[in-house]
Amino acid sequence: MDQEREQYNFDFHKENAQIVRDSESVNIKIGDFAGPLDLLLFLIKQEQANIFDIPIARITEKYLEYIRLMTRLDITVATDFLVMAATLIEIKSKMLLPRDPKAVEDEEIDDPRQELVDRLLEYEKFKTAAGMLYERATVEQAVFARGPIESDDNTEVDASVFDILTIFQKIVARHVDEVKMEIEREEISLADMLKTLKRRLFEEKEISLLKFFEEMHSKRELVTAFIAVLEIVRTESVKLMQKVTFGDIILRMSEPPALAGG
Amino acid sequence: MESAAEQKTVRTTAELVALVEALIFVADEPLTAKLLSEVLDDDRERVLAAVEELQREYESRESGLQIREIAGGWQLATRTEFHEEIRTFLKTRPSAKLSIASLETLAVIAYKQPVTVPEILEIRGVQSASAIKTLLDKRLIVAKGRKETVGRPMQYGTSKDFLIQFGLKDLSELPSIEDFEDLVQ
Amino acid sequence: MESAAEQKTVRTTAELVALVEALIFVADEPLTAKLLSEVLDDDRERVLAAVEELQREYESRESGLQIREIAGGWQLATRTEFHEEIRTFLKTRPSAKLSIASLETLAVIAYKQPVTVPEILEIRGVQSASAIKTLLDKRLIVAKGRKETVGRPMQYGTSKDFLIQFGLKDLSELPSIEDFEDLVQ
Repeated sequence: MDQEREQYNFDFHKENAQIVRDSESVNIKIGDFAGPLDLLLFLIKQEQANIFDIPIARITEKYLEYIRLMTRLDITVATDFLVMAATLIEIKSKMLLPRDPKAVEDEEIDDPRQELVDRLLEYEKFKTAAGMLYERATVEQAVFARGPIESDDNTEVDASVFDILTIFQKIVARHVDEVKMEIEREEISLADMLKTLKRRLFEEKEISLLKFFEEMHSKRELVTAFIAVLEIVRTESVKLMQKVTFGDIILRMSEPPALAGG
Repeated sequence: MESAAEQKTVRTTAELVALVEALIFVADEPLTAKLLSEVLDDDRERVLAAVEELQREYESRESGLQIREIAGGWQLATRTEFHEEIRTFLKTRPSAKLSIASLETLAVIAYKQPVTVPEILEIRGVQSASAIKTLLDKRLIVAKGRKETVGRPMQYGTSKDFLIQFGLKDLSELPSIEDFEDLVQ
Repeated sequence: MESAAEQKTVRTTAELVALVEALIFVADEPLTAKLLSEVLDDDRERVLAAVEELQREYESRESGLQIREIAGGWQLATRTEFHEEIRTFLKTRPSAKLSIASLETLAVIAYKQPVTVPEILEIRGVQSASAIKTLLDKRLIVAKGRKETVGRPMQYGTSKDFLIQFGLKDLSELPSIEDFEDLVQ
């Protein structure tokens, strides 16, 4: 059993943001972040910002840039990264709101960034703990248990409840016809999504983001739609409006700027 | 080649003895002098001397183990005097360990209980009689009365020991297919 | 009972040490003091003294092996110094990679156990299902019953294999999670 012990071997301290281009194949890898919090910590360090006073506008911009880069490289962006993007945008907009003068003394408590900072600090502890586990596993690689001896009964396994479930599923699967055709839905590209969004916006003037996202058929499409919205806000005269916090967000064409003397 | 030659002279006898001991320990079959001298890149004579030294050490300190020469090589083994105690020990090993056949049968019984032998046969597609006997012996399953059908076959279910051995409070704690799907989605 | 009592007085310390050595060698996982004293029908204190004596013996003769305390028991294993030669000999088996995501998830489970999937998500900010699946497959974590809350989610904790593979005597040997706070700028 012990001699079956697996060894862990990977570069824990590798440069996260490195983009590796494999010229032999079309395969492009991007240093994967363990999650949105990991990416945020990286950006905060890269920008040499203070975690207790995060420059939200700058970090949000960098964060969205990274997500756009991932999409451009055709990397599926996990929804958790998008949830964080939305959170960042929300915090950013809250910081832009004029402060209630009466609430001046509560300023610290009311800092919209506080919850995020707490989460980042909590997360970083576990990230460090993961590093410690990695070091331990590395040290353990230098110790070997004995080879098999006669009394080891290799036909027996030490089972857990999950093994029982897995085995049960395998047995059931033997009976099920495995020929299940999965109809692959044609995936829509970012360019097509942008075109659709622009046309709709032109025709309807106002689009409910909630409704627009609900029209998407897959997670993948949803991500593309999200990126398209980010793109259009950045490049076109379009405004995002939210009437209540956590409420629906409306995408609206901006009024053309009033020309002086026009 | 240069560095290998250097290494030879650097290694002390004590180090060589310790290395030989570690290699014999991790090997899955008796280690020959030839293989040892190849791996350690050391003279066959020095390796042989190291093995002999190791054998003397184990003998002189009246260890529970011995370096045994077998099939042209050496292996680490328990001393014959202790066979009785070792047999007692091997019997006490936790009985949660099961053969794949027993484990499959146990899985079917756990999820389909109460279930009869013909029903298990139908699901597994193989005879499960000896597996059922093992599971009954290990008290992981119990008879749960007869099924009111042709031949009135005995039905089986999991026991209280099953819950204890797999760390479950009750059967509702068995992971469900849904728990698993959550993990592989 | 009579014969057991007799046996206790008959066995010399040297014999006990040798027996303990043989049993630790035969066992396929770390052997606890409890199991040793049960199998040998000898006092826990005498067994503990025998293990300590054995540890000293291995150290003093600069053996290639060591008696190490791990996962609440003792195990015979090679000394770290020889890992290079051993790996050359074993021809370095393919190494399984544990991703950063899996290591992070394992860290959360180790420190927060018993912990549910949604609780892990809250700390890591990312779905951890596939990492949990990997950790279950590698037997580093186990299901620890359901949490009595909405949906009765499955809870997870670390396994004995976790202690063995990460070289821990028990969970208390893990540094406190608050210690990592100081490292955070």
